[in-house]
Formats: sequence, structure tokens, C-alpha cells
Amino acid sequence: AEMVVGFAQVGSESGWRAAETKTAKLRAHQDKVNLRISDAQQKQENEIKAIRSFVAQGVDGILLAPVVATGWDSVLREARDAKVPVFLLDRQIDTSDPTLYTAAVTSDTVLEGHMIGDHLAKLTNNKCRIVELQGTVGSSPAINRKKGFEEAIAAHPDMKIVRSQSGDFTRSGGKTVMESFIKAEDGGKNICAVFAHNDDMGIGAIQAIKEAGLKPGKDILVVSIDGVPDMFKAMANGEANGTVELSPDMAGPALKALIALKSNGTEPQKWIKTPSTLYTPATAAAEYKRRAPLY
Amino acid sequence: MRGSLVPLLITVGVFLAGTLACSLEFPHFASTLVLGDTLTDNAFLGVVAVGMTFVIISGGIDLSVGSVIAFTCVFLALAIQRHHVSPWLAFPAILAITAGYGAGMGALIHYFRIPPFITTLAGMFLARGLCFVLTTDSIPISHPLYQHLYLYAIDLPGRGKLSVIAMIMLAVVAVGMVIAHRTRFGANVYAMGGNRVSAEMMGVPVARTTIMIYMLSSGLAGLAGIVFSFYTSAGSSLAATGVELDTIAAVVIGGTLLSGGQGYVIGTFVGVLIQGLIQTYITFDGTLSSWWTKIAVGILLFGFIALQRGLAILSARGTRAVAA
Amino acid sequence: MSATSARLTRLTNIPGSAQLAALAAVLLGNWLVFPGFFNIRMVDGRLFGSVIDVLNRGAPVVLLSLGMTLVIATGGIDLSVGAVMAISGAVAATLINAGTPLVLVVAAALGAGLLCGLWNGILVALLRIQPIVATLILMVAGRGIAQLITAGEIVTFDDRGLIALGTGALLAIPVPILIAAGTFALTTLLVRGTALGLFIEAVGANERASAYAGVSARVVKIAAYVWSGLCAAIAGIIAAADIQGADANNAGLWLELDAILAVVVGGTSLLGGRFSLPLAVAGAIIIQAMNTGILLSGLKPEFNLIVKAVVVMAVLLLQSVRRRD
Amino acid sequence: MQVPERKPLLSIEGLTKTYPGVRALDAVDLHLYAGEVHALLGENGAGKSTLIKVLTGLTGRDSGRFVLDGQEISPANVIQATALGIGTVYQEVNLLGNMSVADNLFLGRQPMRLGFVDKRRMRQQAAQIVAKYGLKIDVAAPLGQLSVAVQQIIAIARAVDLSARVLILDEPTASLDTQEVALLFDVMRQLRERGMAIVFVTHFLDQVYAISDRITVLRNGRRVAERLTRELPRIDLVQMMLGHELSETALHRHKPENEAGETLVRFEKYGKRRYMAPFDLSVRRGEIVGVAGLLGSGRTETAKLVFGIERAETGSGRGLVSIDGKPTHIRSPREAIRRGFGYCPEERKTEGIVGSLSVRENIILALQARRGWLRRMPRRQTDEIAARYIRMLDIRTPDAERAIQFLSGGNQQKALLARWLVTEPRFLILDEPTRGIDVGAHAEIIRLIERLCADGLSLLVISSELDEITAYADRVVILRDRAHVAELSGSDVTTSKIMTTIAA
Ligand SMILES: Nc1ncnc2c1ncn2[C@@H]1O[C@H](COP(=O)(O)OP(=O)(O)OP(=O)(O)O)[C@@H](O)[C@H]1O
Ligand SMILES: Nc1ncnc2c1ncn2[C@@H]1O[C@H](COP(=O)(O)OP(=O)(O)OP(=O)(O)O)[C@@H](O)[C@H]1O
Ligand SMILES: [Mg+2]
Ligand SMILES: [Mg+2]
Repeated sequence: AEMVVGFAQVGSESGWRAAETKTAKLRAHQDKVNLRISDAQQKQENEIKAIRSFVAQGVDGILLAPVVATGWDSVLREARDAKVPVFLLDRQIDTSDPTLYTAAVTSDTVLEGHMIGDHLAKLTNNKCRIVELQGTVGSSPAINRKKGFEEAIAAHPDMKIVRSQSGDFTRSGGKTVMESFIKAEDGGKNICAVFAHNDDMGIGAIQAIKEAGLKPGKDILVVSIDGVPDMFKAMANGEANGTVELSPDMAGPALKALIALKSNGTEPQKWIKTPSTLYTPATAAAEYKRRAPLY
Repeated sequence: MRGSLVPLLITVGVFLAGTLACSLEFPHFASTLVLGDTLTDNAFLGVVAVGMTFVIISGGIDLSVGSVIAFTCVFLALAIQRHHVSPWLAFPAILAITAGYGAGMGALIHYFRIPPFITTLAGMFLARGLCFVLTTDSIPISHPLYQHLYLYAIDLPGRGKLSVIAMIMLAVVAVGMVIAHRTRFGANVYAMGGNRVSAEMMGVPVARTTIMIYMLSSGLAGLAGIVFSFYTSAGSSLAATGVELDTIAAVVIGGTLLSGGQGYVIGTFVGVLIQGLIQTYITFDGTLSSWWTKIAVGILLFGFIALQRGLAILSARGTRAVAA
Repeated sequence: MSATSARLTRLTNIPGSAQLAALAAVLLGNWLVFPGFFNIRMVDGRLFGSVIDVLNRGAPVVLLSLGMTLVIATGGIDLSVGAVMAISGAVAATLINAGTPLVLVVAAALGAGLLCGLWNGILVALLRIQPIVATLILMVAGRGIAQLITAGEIVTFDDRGLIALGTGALLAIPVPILIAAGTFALTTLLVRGTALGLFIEAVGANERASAYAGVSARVVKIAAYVWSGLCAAIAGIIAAADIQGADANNAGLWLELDAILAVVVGGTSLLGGRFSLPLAVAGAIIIQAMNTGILLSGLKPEFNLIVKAVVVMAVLLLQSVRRRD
Repeated sequence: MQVPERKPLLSIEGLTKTYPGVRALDAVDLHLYAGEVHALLGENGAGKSTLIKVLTGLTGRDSGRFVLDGQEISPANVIQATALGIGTVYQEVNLLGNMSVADNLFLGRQPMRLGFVDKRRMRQQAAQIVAKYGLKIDVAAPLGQLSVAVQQIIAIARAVDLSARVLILDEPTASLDTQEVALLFDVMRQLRERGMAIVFVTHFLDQVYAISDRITVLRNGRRVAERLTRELPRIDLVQMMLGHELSETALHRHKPENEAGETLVRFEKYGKRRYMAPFDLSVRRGEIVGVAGLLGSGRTETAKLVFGIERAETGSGRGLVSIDGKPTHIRSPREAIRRGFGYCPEERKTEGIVGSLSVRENIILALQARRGWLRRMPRRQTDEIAARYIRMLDIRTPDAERAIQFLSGGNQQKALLARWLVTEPRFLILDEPTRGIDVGAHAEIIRLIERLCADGLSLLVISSELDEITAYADRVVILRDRAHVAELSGSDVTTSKIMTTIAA
């Protein structure tokens, strides 16, 4: 019979998230898996409910994109008791008992921050006054990307984050905050670069820079993380200077591993790491064409 | 029959109809497992909704509950996990803190005549802000109490289990019913919702009652926070966002009037179950995209409310018409 | 009472003095945290400065609060405005990308807002569903509808005309400010130039008595929700034009709370009755000035909400103390 | 009755209270004696209700003191006043419509068992109290479903039950009819025997002389006099209240033999199931039709049906209306107003005034509503209209822009009347129009009604004052148990005839 897999997805709060859902469906179709997606609307309660109901329905496996890192122990225990393998997508969880889940397919969000930090250091000869557009306060990508970035620039005494505010991972948030940063830093003259925790905020920042009569990518450098198509477009136009791609294909490897586990009992690797790749304006135009259909 | 009991019966009827419809559609639906899960999953909502019922019956509203739940979780995680405080000390402490927080809001509402909507909105901002200030990390709680709580669940016939937090919720509902209908405080709450000025003229201690109402609501939000922390064994500053609206919806679906003066705690309980039913339906369906999920929640919400209104109008035709 | 304090009392009895005092205080606070706050210069033929930002960024909330004032004055509330913004933005973005002329695009987006308002009005006025829940339905579902229109993506566009509605300038003044001001004038004309304002206040203060005096509460309420939907649609177009894309998930997110806050800070009671549009606008600007001030202050984002809570409470306490004197 | 000069139980000295623009009370003294009914009298807006509100801690005062039993007291709220043994019925019925009769009677002092409210006992005791006042109602039913009059009685019952030493009744009889008034007076007499001091506010001079022992008259916030009732002739009393004489003829008019015009409106088989039995009713031009009946007999229901607030059932010769002989329909107040109807409701606070709007706006509301929202009346015009009617009806208000909720009850009533007069109606329905209106204004309003009828206005007047009805009605419809049972006209329109028909 066809394999039934439940996917507890966070929501569709960003373009990247939508792409992740889209690829998951694609991969499920390719692998002939009946994928049931439950959209939690950004609420952990709803994800927990979804997992419970997947267990109640007796699915063959569960994919979980955890909205936060903590708080999964008891529901995962129920899944384990019911012998349903659980794969974590795009985020590790914080638990004392790693046997609660079968495997995790994630990128390394701290590493992403680190990579883009290194990239910026290279672009600016280790000397830069940076403004930072944070993601939603308290969300783990925001925490980890900030951490990685700060690690990277810590090595360079002349690189400093001079202002940091939350743009809530949204375009308008990024634009509004950037607008104020420009005013606060002498019309933008004192800003060397902006680091946005995701591409959407980065794109908002680009608009704010333009409206202030400055050139994004030149007067103020723009770097961010995610690798959504619009950012490649901006890079192709010379308005941004780099992004680290977070692969939206998390479900693919997870489904492969699940099928292997079910068909011949192959224990999967505990951490299936997806690659984090830095992209620069040099390849942007080609990359844009390549991934536009995915989004 | 007393006119005001009708909405309650209608709510129950609507819930039963919804459950029946789901059971016919999904084979696994009608089981004690789903029942137990629904009670467990909505335990925190049930607890906080009981408090909200009192607030709304009194003619007020409390938007701060979601943030208070988050604050409670973060506080507990920090205290128990990072500072190794015994839960048995941390629980009363946080209940006292949240109750005090509610008392403060109640005092502002009463003494400065700032509308509850706004006072508690500021309360919502403040409590969430305090979470961030305490910590932006999400912290797992690995205290043995949290680890072993699931062992104390009561087995239901079939595969279902009645978890500790579900029992807490049922107890809160029961106590809430007693408070609402069998105490002077309860009567005073209804009186204030009926007409604050009249209530004052009739000797209701309005100041004390207002403060106690918001104390109760925040205190129960604190208890809901404890329940939530059991539910997730963690504290995260982003927890329970938007819960205030879910709670208000549950209370109103349960037949309580936002204009105050009318409502039943047990109705709220049914309202919570209806909210749970909507969510369960959506997860059982499993084919909805993110946007269809939202639209479906809206449609189901509308369906329940419209059904309720329709039945209410029908039953009003049956009894003596009360002038519009 | 001394002569000066008597004069002071008379001064503070003027309606709106509390709001203006609060606005002055917030602006002063902004100036203290950021001395360049009042600097204005020209960039690309457009006024540029923090004060302009306050007005420009405040335009959506101002727009929302205009409609919200009328709804609240009827004794209702409209939680759906944020979602309506998302819908109208989504409609505008998808249509413009389909090559529709700008005028039709704007008309369609406004039409979407009007329909949303009509839906709310029907639920509240005809089906007599309580306003909070009635509009909660559209608040939840509306964002879904917007995403349905955009297929869950941020639909970007590069039509110069549409973009100009969010980022253009006329006579050096940013277009959103002009649109907000124009809508304010239009709303004022609508309610004060006709008897609608009186009817709204009457229905909000005592629906039954107004009905017995021949005022049709249904029409009045539906009109208020429709206007609120329209204002939200305008705000939605501006928001989309501003970021050159329709972000169905985040456009106007939680903005309904800011709008309600603005109306209440503007002195309109949530119980309905008397309302003031100019003071609601003042309320919206106070809130935006506060938000901008937080961004300029360089404070850590963890403190944003705390500052907001404290400032809001301070403003309302000030008003409350005034009232009781 | 022996009333030697003795120490007052409660004395109020030099009480002053100002509202913005109004000095509601100006150094007022009042002395209440145990075992006495003390009538507090004065025109609308004289300050009677204000005095009561200040005394019971509902609002603050500028200066003055209260001495109860030799002790200075200063109740800060109603709870404290009650604790001191002062029970009050305020002018507007201030009970809770959402709660049951029993809850209303026992709020704050419910019988308890094991720390919880003993609902059974509470209902039993409530039923006993209610029975004492001759009401046959379910004490578990929500109070809001009962008529104003019943609510008024419940309010009195509650206050009587609460008060230990002083009972204050602010216009308790305004919506009661003769039987209930008699019942209330019995209760008051019993309480007086028990040594209680009772303050009684009313505009019915007959009642003053029937029950009170002592009178204090207020005028414009000042105390004019305090007298023993038996030493104060009616004429002098009226003069004290008004500050001028009022001709006896103003109080008792001679009904001119009205030339009955043509039929203006006719209702046929008009009724609604479970609400009002179908009735026929026709009113001619310039005619005044009175409606009489006991509490709950369906007087207000008749008015609401006629005005379209409740929709009559139609079909097969039922529910027909014709105006000037032409068939039409009235399905809402708006339609009624468009056909030239007007309705002054009985429940002033909930159905009449729009509290937070100004006096001016309240006066022009119905006219503006009829013109529609697009044709706004210019401000100058509304100012003029308001000023004219404020003068004509002598509405006591500092200015036309004052929110109407701050006016005294009687003045609110006058403003409501003005609201309808400005629409120049053809057919006006008045439900208890003189409720709470002082003698002077009472006479004014009756004169006004007559003048309007002479000009061709038709009236349907509901009143519990049989004297009032007989004074001007050409015809009287008698109601019983939600049905029209009889009609009296011509020389049959007398108090005694109405009484016997009602009782029959
Ligand atoms: N809350 C208030 N604010 C402002 N003015 C008020 C307020 N309450 C009463 N007044 C004014 O005080 C005066 C006295 O009013 P009060 O209600 O005491 O009159 P009253 O003697 O009871 O009249 P009535 O016989 O009509 O009931 C009136 O002029 C009234 O307008
Ligand atoms: N004496 C009574 N005992 C029980 N119920 C009563 C009594 N009087 C009135 N009611 C109830 O009050 C409700 C409303 O009465 P309603 O106001 O229609 O009467 P009405 O004839 O207009 O008298 P009123 O003079 O009080 O206006 C009815 O439901 C009736 O059952
Ligand atoms: Mg009075
Ligand atoms: Mg009546």
C-alpha cells in the first residue's frame, strides 16, 4: 500500500517556508508517498495537536518542522510509543533524549550567520560599521544567525554592529527599520553594510536605501540569508552583495531516509545536514533563472 | 424554561452535531483517544477561558492572557531549569505574580477608568516584553516532575488517556462553575456586567470586584501557563501568541455575551471543545494548504456561530417575543 | 484655586488638549533620544527626515483609524482591517501583474475592501453577531483569502504608477501622507457634512432609543463597516506599493490593534457614542511617533514592547487624570 | 399623630453641590425624624435627586455635613450608606435586568450555606417578599422581562428590606397605578410605625397629603421651607415650589366638547401571537384616546404594535392599518414616523434619551432621521429649534449642548416630548408622558397637548393617572390581560367608571 506520512508544517510566514512546503509536496509525489500536511499557523500548540492526530490516524511516519526548539518531549514520546518514526526538518530540537526522534534534516543556522559574516569581512577588508536587521525576537533562526554572524566578526576589531533592531522577518519591517537606521546614522553615511537575518528584510532594506538617495550594494552593502529568488534578482542588479542559501528541500532527504527505514530497516544518520552555500552577485543571474520555478 | 439557558443548550447541540459530522467523515475520529487528546491539547485554553468568561461576563475583556501564559512558561523554565528552584516553590510564586499582575490591571481599569481593552492590551505588550527581557532563548524543562507527569494519566476505555493537565482543566471548569453560580463574588460579576452603575448603586463593591476579576483571569492565565509548561516541558518567549483571540472566540461561542451580564462557564467549556473540534477536523483532513487552513477555520467559525444565531432566532420565535 | 491654575484648568478642558500634550511629550522624547529628529531635507525631490517618516509610516494606521473610529463609535470593533489590507494588496499586485490598467487595479482593490466591509456589516447588523467575533472570522479567513490570491508567495511588481502610490511624492510630500490627508478630509465630509455622524453617535450611544426615533441602526452600522473596509483597502494598497509587493502573510499584521489603540487614545469610547476623527488621527500619529522613536533610540529590540506599554499607559493615565480633575 | 419637636434622626446641614455650570444644591438643610414620612418636593431640576445621591455617597459634595443619631457620618459609597441603615430607591430604576428577581433582591446579602449561596432559600425568601407586594411572578425569571412598574416595585421591596433606619424613595410611584400605590403606602405606614424615617419624593400632591408628615421644598437648589404637612395648604405648597402662583384651573381643566374630526388612523384586528390579542382601534383627527389598564395589561404593548416596534401579524383580514381611509402598513418605527407618527416611550433611559448626546441633538434626532442622513439640517437651524423648545417647555439646562444624561429626570422627559413636537406629527403616542414631571410642567404639558389637538393632532395617551386621563381623553380604551376589553366615551369617561370596567 501507499505510504502515509504526516507533515507538521509551521505555516507560510515567509517565501522560503512556502517553498519548503512546495518542495515537500513535489518530493512526496516523486516518491509516491501520500503526504498529509498540517499547517500550524505558527503555533506550537497546533503542531502538537497535528502530531497527536497523525498518531491517532496511524501514519507511517511524521515530518516535523518545529516552530520552536523546545517542548516536544511528551508528544514525541507518544509517537515513539506508537512506533511512528519522526524526522525533524530545518531545525534541531532541544531535548535530553535524542532517541525521541529518528533523524533531523537541517542546515546549520549558526554556520549560515558565520558564513555571511566572513563574506562581509572579505568584502570590506575587515572594517565595517554594520547595522543588523534581526528576525522575530526570540525565534531560533534570529538567535542563531545573530550568534554565527557575531562569531565571525568577533575576529575583526574594526567590524562592529552599531545598530540592531527587529524587522520581524518581513519586507515592510526591514524597510521601516532601515529607514530609521539611515536617519539615525547621519543619512546613511555612517553605515557601511546592512546584515539582514533573512532575504525579505534585506529586500526591504534595499528599498529604504534607494529612497534615501543612496545606492544599495555600493554605498551600503547588503548581505542576508535564505537565498530566495528576489534576492538573486537584486544581486544580479548589483543591489545586494551576498546571501547564504538555506535549501528549501528538507523533505526530500527525510522521505528517502524514511523509505529506506521502512523497506529494509536501514537506520538513517542522526543528523542529515543540508548544505549551506554562499552565493554572490557573480552567479546571481543564472541562479535566479534556475530556482524561479521552485518558488 | 429560563431564556438565558437556551443559548447554552444550542451550543451543546451545535457541538454534538459537529462531532457527529466529523465521526461520519473520519473513521478514527470517534474514539476515546481523540477525546483524551482534545482535552489534553486544549487544557491550557480551557483553563484560561474560564478566567476570560468571568472577565467578559463582567463586561470587560482581557487581551493579556496569551502573554501572561508565555511569561509564566519562561519564568518557570528559568527558575526550575536554570536556577534549580523546586517546582513546588515556583508554582505558587508564579501564581502570586500573575495574580498580582491582574490585580494591577484591574486597579488601573477601576481607578483610572482606562478601558479594559486598552489596559490589557498594554498588559499584553508588557508581559511579552518581560519575556524577552528575561530571555529570548527557549529553554527545555527537564525536572523529574515534568518528565514523569504523563505516568499519572488515567486510562480511559479504549486507547484514550485522561492526562493530568486535562484533569486540571476539568477541575478549573468545575470550580469556575461553582464560583460563578454559588458565590457572592460570582453574583457580583454578573451584576457588574448587567450594569456597572446599577451594580454600584445596589452596593456591589465595584473596586474590589473589578480587581478580583482581573486577578482571577491573570491568575488562571498563570495556571494555564503552568499547564502549558507541562504540555511542552519548556519555556519560550514566543509561546501562546494569539491565544487571547482563541480564548475570546471560545468564550463567545460558548454563549457568553461580550456586552456582559450573561454567560455560563460550562458554555465556555463547550466553546473550547468546539475550537478543538475545528482544529482536529483540520488536522484530520490533512489536505489543506496554509491559506485554506485559515479560510477553513474562518468558515467553520462562521458556520458554528451562524448555526447558533439561527437556532437562537428560531427558539426566540417559540417563546414570547422580547422587544428588539 | 489660584488664577493661573484656573487658567490652566480652562486650557486643559479644551477637547484634545490631552492628546496634543501627549503628542508633544512623545515628540520631545524622540528629540531627546535622537537630536536630529526634526531635521528635514530634500532627497530626490522629496522631503526626507524622521518627522516625515512618522507621517509616512503612520499613514496606514491613520487610514485604518479613520474607519475604525466610525465602527467603534457605533459600539462595534473591526478586527479584520489588517487582513483586509492583505487582501486589497494581493488583489492589486496580482491584477497589475496581469497587465490591468492602474485605475482598474485600484478600483478592484477598493472594491475588495468594500465587499469585506459589507460582509462584516451584514454579520454585525443583520445577523447580529457580536462585532468582535464577526470580524474575527474575516481576520482569520481574510489572510487566507489573500494568500489564496497570491498563492502564498510575495507577489512583486514593478509598475511605476502603483509603486508611486506608496513611495512617490507630490510637491515634495510623500504620496501616502497626501492620501491619508485626503481620506481624512473625505471622511470628515462624509460624517460631518451629512447627518451620518450624528446617527452613528446616536446608534452607538443608545441603539434602541435611536431606532425608536427613526434612525436605522442597520444602515448606519453597515455604512461604518463598509467605510472601515474601504479605508483598510486604501491602506493595503499603500502598504503593498511601499514594498513593491503583496505580502499576504505580513501586510497589516496586528495593525488592527494599533488602529484601535489610536482611536481610544483619541478619546473615543469603546462603548460607542461620541467620536472625534482629528483626535483619532492624533492618536495614530502618537503611536507612530512612539514606534519611530523606539527605532531611533538604538534600544535593544527586546525592550520595544515594554517601552510601548509604558508610553501607552502613561498617555492614558494622563488623559484619565485630566478627566477626573 | 404626635409630632413634638424632638431630635432629628438624620440631619443634613449646609449641603452644597455644584456640577459644571449648575449649582444643584446650595446650603440645603433637611431634618428627618424617626417615625415620619418626609416629602421632598420641588420642580424638575430643583435638586431632589442630587441631594439623595450625595447623601448616599453616590456622588461627592462641595460642603455640608450629615449627622445620623448624633454621629457625623460621611458615607463614601452605597455599601457604607446601607451599613448605616440607609436604604434607597433611586429615581431611575437601577436594577439588573440580566439577573433574576431573586438575585436583584438579595445581591450582596444572599443567604449562605457552607460558604456558598443557598439558591433555594434565596428563591423562597424572594417569593415571600414578592408576594407581600401582590406580585405573581417567577422569582427565578430575569428581571428585564418584567415591566418597569414591576421593576419599580422590586426596587422598593429591596430597599425596604435593606433599610434599618432611613428609607429614601425617589419618585417611586411614578409608574405605579392606584392599586400599587395603595400597597406601597401600606408598607410605608408599617415602616413608619416601626420608627423608620422615610424620605419620599413625588410630583403627585395628592400622594404628598395622603402619606407625608413633613415637607421640605427645594427650589433651584435652595431650601425654601420645611413644614409640617398638615400646616401647609396645597396652594401655598405649589406657590413655594414654583415661586409663583398657579391657577387652580391649570390643574383641573374643563374638557371642551371636542368636535370630532374624521378618522385619521384605523387599526383592524391588530395583534401578535403571545404578545397582544388582536384589537380594533381608530383615532380621529384632533381626538385624544386614553388607554387604561392594570400593570401588565398590555398598554405598552399596544403602543409598540401601533408604532411598528413590534410587527403585527397580517393576513386574512388581520393586521390592517389605514390612514385617512387608505390602507397602508407599518413595519418599523421608521415607517411609522414617515406616516406622521411619534412615540414617547415609557422607559425613558433605555428607549428614550440618547444619553451622551446633547439636549439639542436629542431634540432634533427624530426630525433629522426623517429627513435622512444626506439632508443634514444646518447647525444654525438646529440651534434655533432647540432654543425654541427649551424655552417653550421650560427645559432646565445650563445650555443646549449639555449631554442630556446630566439633566434631571423630568427635564429629560420634556426634551423627549420636544423631540416629537418638532416633527410636527399627526398622531402622537405618549406612554406615561407626565411621569416624573412637576406640577407646573404637568399643567404646561397638558395645555400644550390640548393646543396641539385643537390644531388637529391626534393622541393616544397611556397613563396610570386616571385623573389625568379623564381630564383630557375623549375616549378611553380599557385593557385587561393583553386584550382590549372595553371602550368608554363621552360622559362615561370618569374615574369611577374606568375603575369598575378595569375590575370587571
Ligand atoms: N451628573 C450631572 N452633571 C451635571 N449636572 C447635573 C448632573 N446631575 C444633575 N445635574 C443638574 O443638577 C440639577 C438638579 O438635578 P436633580 O436631578 O437633582 O433634579 P430633581 O430635583 O431630582 O428633578 P426631577 O424632578 O426632574 O427628577 C439639574 O439642573 C441637573 O441638570
Ligand atoms: N402584576 C404583575 N405581576 C406579574 N407580572 C407582571 C405584572 N405586571 C406586569 N407584569 C409583566 O410585565 C411585563 C410587561 O408589562 P407591560 O409593560 O407590557 O404592561 P403595561 O400594560 O404596559 O403596564 P405598564 O403600565 O407597567 O407599562 C409583562 O411580561 C407582564 O407579564
Ligand atoms: Mg429627580
Ligand atoms: Mg407600560
